[in-house]
Amino acid sequence: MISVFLETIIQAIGVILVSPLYSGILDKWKANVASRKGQSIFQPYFDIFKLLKKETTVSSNASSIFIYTPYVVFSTYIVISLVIPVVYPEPILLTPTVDFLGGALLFSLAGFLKIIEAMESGSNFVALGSARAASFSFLGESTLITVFFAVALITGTNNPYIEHEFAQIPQYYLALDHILATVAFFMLWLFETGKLPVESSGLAELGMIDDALIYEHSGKPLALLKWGGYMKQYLLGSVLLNVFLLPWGMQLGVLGAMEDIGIMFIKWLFLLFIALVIDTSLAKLRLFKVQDFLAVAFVLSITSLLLSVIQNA
Amino acid sequence: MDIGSWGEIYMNWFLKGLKKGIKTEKFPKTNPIDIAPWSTELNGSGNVNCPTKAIDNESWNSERCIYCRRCYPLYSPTGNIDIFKVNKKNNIFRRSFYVYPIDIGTCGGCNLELKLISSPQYDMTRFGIFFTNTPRHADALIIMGIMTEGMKEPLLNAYEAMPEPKLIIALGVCAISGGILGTGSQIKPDVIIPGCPPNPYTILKALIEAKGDKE
Amino acid sequence: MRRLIGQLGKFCLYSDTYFEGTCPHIENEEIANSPYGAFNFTYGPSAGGLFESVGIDINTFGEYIRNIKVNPNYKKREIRILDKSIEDAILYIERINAAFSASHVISFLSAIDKISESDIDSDVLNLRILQIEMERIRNNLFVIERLAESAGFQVPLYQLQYLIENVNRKIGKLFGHRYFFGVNSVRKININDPKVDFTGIEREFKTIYEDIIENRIFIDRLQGNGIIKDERSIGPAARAAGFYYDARIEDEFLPYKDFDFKISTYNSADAFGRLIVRSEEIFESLRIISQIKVKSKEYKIKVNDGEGIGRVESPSGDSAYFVKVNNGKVVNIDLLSPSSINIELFSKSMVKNIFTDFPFNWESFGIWISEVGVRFI
Amino acid sequence: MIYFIYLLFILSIFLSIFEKKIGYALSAITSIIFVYYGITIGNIYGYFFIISGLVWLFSSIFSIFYDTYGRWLSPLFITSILGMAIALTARTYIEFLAGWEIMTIPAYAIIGLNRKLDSPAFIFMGFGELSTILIFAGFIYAYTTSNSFYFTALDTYIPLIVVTFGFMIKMGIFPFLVTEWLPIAHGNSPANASAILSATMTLVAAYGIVKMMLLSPDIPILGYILMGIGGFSIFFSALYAYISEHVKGLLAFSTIENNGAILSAIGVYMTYPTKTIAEFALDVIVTFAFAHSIAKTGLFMISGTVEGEALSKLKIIRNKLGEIGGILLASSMSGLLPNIGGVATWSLLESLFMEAYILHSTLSSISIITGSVIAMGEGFASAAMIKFISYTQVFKGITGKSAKITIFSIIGFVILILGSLSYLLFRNFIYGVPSLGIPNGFIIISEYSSGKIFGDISPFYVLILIVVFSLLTLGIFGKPKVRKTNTWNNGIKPREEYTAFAFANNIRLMLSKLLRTEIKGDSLETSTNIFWKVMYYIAKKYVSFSRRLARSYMNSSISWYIIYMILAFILITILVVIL
Repeated sequence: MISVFLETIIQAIGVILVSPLYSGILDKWKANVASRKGQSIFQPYFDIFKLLKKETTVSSNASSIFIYTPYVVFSTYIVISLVIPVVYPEPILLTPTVDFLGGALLFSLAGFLKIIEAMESGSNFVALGSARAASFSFLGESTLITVFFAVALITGTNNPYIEHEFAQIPQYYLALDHILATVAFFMLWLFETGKLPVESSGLAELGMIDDALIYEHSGKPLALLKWGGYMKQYLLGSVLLNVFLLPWGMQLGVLGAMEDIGIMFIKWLFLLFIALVIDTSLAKLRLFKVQDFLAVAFVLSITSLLLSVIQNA
Repeated sequence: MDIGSWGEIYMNWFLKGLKKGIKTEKFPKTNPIDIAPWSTELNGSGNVNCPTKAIDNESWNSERCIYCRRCYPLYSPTGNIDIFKVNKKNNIFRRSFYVYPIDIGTCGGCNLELKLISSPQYDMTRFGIFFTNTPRHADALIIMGIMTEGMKEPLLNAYEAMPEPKLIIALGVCAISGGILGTGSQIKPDVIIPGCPPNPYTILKALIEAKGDKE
Repeated sequence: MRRLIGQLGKFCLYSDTYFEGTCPHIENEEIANSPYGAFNFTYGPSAGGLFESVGIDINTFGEYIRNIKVNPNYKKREIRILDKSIEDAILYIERINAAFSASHVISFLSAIDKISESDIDSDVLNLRILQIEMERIRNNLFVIERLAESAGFQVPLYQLQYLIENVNRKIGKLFGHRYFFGVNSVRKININDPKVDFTGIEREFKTIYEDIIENRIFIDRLQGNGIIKDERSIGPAARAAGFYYDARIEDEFLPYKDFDFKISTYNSADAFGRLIVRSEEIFESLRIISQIKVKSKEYKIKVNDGEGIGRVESPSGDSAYFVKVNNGKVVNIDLLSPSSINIELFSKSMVKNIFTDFPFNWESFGIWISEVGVRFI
Repeated sequence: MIYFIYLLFILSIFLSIFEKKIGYALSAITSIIFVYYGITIGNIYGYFFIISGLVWLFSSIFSIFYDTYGRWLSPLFITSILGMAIALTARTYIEFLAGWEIMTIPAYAIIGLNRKLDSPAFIFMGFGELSTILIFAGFIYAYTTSNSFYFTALDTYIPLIVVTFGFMIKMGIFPFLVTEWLPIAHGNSPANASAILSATMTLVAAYGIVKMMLLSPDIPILGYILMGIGGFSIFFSALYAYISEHVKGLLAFSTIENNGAILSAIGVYMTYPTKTIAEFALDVIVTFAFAHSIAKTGLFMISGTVEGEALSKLKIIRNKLGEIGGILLASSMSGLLPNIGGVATWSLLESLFMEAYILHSTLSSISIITGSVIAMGEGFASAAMIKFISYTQVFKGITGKSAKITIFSIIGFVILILGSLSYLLFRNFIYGVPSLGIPNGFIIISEYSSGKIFGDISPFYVLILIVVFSLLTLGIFGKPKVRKTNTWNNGIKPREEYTAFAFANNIRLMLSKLLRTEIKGDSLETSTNIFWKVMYYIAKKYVSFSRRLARSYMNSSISWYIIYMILAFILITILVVIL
């Protein structure tokens, strides 16, 4: 019992503490490719640490919902971190709280809460960003749900841990439906974490989608929302790695859990390299073309579902 | 929408970026490589008829000088860029310093020079300095230009919207003393960066010192 | 072929003459009623995406821009220039707009030249051409950099910024000031260090330019965005619509005829066309600069009373000055700034596009608010 | 016991004629008794009683504060409730049909009296009556085969088909969505009437289908058709809900969306892949009915607290309690986890994809496509709810107190608690993994055959974990120092606000081919208006035809009328004899 408890702690703390690092590494690499020395890879930590010490200025239209919902969004991401194989390959304490589809619903819950509490600030820019985030959610959410089901239809269960084992068998890994699902999930990961070609964190307000949701925040709630964003990127990226892209090489046992953080780090460098190439080679898509981008991901995931059913019918 | 347009993720910009390599200079550890002389400290002697009275009883006051060269050759530029003054620091911004520029009446020169500190040569991000597009996320307000009637209300709203602790930085002679065109900014600055427009080296060094680095 | 340029004080200026009276106005058809759900979305004055403080009211019922009004008067400055000597006047004119300061001063000096006798020689005029062309290179690079920034196109954005800083340093080294402040005076041009060469810029910009117009997503953001084909347009906006308008071949004050260069035009009249025209102009300006030898010497000039109008091709179009001098003092002065015309062209071309097209169209006109929000007192 | 409840309802109708408040209070009490009655029944039908009882309870209490419409609203309101009670507890076809009519007529009367309606609206309600004709025909046929009026097991499935299509029209499923959407939106019926009209009337229709389904033999083809229609109608009604600009119209569309979900769950039962999946599908139907009806009542109450109908021009009163309640209701309607809406969506998608896995043939592509379309519909539903809640509670408005707000906040919390109690709805799918910290009885599992677990969820633990972790984060990071300033709007005072029309406009522009959006000089049209034009055109044709018919034959002579009745009677008997 003690070992399960320790593994849970390692996974939860691992997700919370390590996630900003990857965004820092990616920004550093992007700066280097853009012929700049670039900020330190621990910049996200410095930003969060400074924001925690700053005051919070709130618009007169907002109530305490605007101030305290970021705490709930942050804790939703912590709940998700217990449920999917992001560090430790075996189910840990409280994993059966929710299965893969439930995880997708929790991601949608976090997105829903983020939009609603941002709307309370009453600023037109936030409304502009929320309108776009809400309008794309129909394809974003549905692709997330269908991709999470893609592997379930092969393995016969919606439990991510069993899918993690199945993906390691080369015969399933190289099957066409698995590849289609991986591509669809990667495109979704680009959209959910605001990477190019879908969105970039420039200064122009009229192009904002996710940035608009944190536009009116400051101080502690802003720190938590940014941290939540880093955790979301880490959680989705780790599921992409462990269940779809690179499922091999995970260790077991309490010591194994420590090593897993290191192994995940190496896997993540691979994922960050692909994201780097895409981020530096592409410009931002026109707003309505983002919908075509997501539609392709959605169609890919549905074809992978159909293939997995018809292929070994 | 042909799927091909974003399908071919050819890597040529990625490769071009790597081929170009990192161009950031070692400043402030090394001396500035190339400065326009007429944006640095002046010194010399003799009285001259200075349109903004930057030179009276033979001492050069950087807060009023618009570098009109009327005092040349009695007074000439020395190339020294440390002409800024930092009256208030806060070292919680040492590693993460978000600045919000606000133009209350510039000719465009200060905006251009401030933008260039994010260029590869200077690269403000290596010191943890970033631009932001809302005062809510900002730690410092960089005021540029003379105080114009129309921008009084936005300036006060920006100041009020910023969470404490915050710094006020006056960039350029217009914001400090109004130069020859008008009066300086209503809000008293904590950091002043003279120049018309100030050199990116001066701006960068001033921001580094303002955010509490032991320079 | 005569073309209308714009309203210069109480005159209506044409390419070869000028009349008293007001020019026909570029009317922006007013969409009177506001349908259900439409509202005014205010963007600016102080915003991260806007380079200067300008108030923009967009009438929309969601993403679609129905009508747009640009209010440049938030940072309107009163310039106390009347009854000042010509030398002092130059100090003020330099600081109206830093990006086009050389074009403003030289257009002012060309107006002064109309009412004075001087033994100005071709070296000084060539130096003035050198200043204007260097300013054009820097400004066109800046416009392209802003377009790349709107598209979040990381690598070309910073390579262009690197190039802009190099051009600034070369100007600073050659003239002593990065924005030509204190360089021009009625009698002479101050040079800091004549030995500066511009060879590296062309090679560097060529590689960036060729690849930037290959990237399909970037082109897709520019094509069909802000189409304006209006014979009253000026500068790159006119040339992108195929009009062969350029003050460099119409005005006689600066000896552009001695240099071999061509006016680059395009036909799509949209933001992409303006990008192509500005990039080609950079190459042409570099060719002009390579044909100039930097030599400067003083010349005598006697300014007598009278009125004069000078016009020069600034990076965003024709920039003209009307000056009235009375015993050495500037009694009346008026400015026709290219941005005031470009703002009207922009407002007309922005309708029927969507919100995310705004930054690209706005930057492609190269509008500077500081030269529009100006009143001489 | 049930007649005692009818009596109480009839008593409250008379009482409400003299004194509204007492009438409503009495109907509230009888609804509680009805809920108790439902609990005693215990089988699947019992759940339906509990749901409708709760809805009547909440809407009656709400009406006490809300009803300022004059003497006629309360009696009609309670008669409609009586009709539903009769239909739900009917044992014979005739009793069911009687209850059905007592339910619909007063509801339409409320709408008619509330505001002078132009003629097509009434005619569309006439279309609604088409459902009664179909149900009537279905019952006649059932009677001929089982020759008893009682609901008994049937050996042919034809009555099921006819009755199902009849009930589908009443539920406003896709081709007939105007019959459902129109009376609420266009008639601008009072909020409490729209609540029962939308929440429980469609519930009775679903009850009808389930009742007939359990009695007749299973026919998988109808199941696949229903699944397809359900998925299709979820997508379109959720899309129209997102772009609709009418406060109550948006909710009416989202009712159709939920009915579509219930219909696809019924479809999963009818295809009967395995016994366990069919049982699971039954529980899904009940959970969805629970989630939808109660949350929809709460949302209609919100639409009752605001002044005005157009979302972009509402005057709203908002306070913190109202916002939290509103957010809970909206998150349940858009299928998000801790509350019951999330459990319902989870279970529906699980059942669909389990069926796809079990069939493992080309047939399973239907349930995959339906599942994916439902997922997309959920995306639109959450977008529609975000828009609804933002513009009625959150975005801008004067803060203030109002009793009406407290009621729907209570419903919001009820929804949250129901989410954690949803274990009761999945009685034989309960499980536990004590070794991983979740004791027995706290996990709902979906399995396609006994022992083969497909997925699991434990809503109570999700709620507890989110609450615990939120308090933990609050403890670690502490409360922020807050300073009030006005909203940052580029430095100037904010003037016009982002309207609701603009909020949904990028979908109108993006899906312009689907919605056939046209941007005219001064307006932007989408196809819901065009769909309305088509139905309006049919109505005009029908009206002119019936007027011509009336002038020539209905010359108000009694003899002619008798002839018509005889002819009609002969026709029906022939029909009965042939089939």
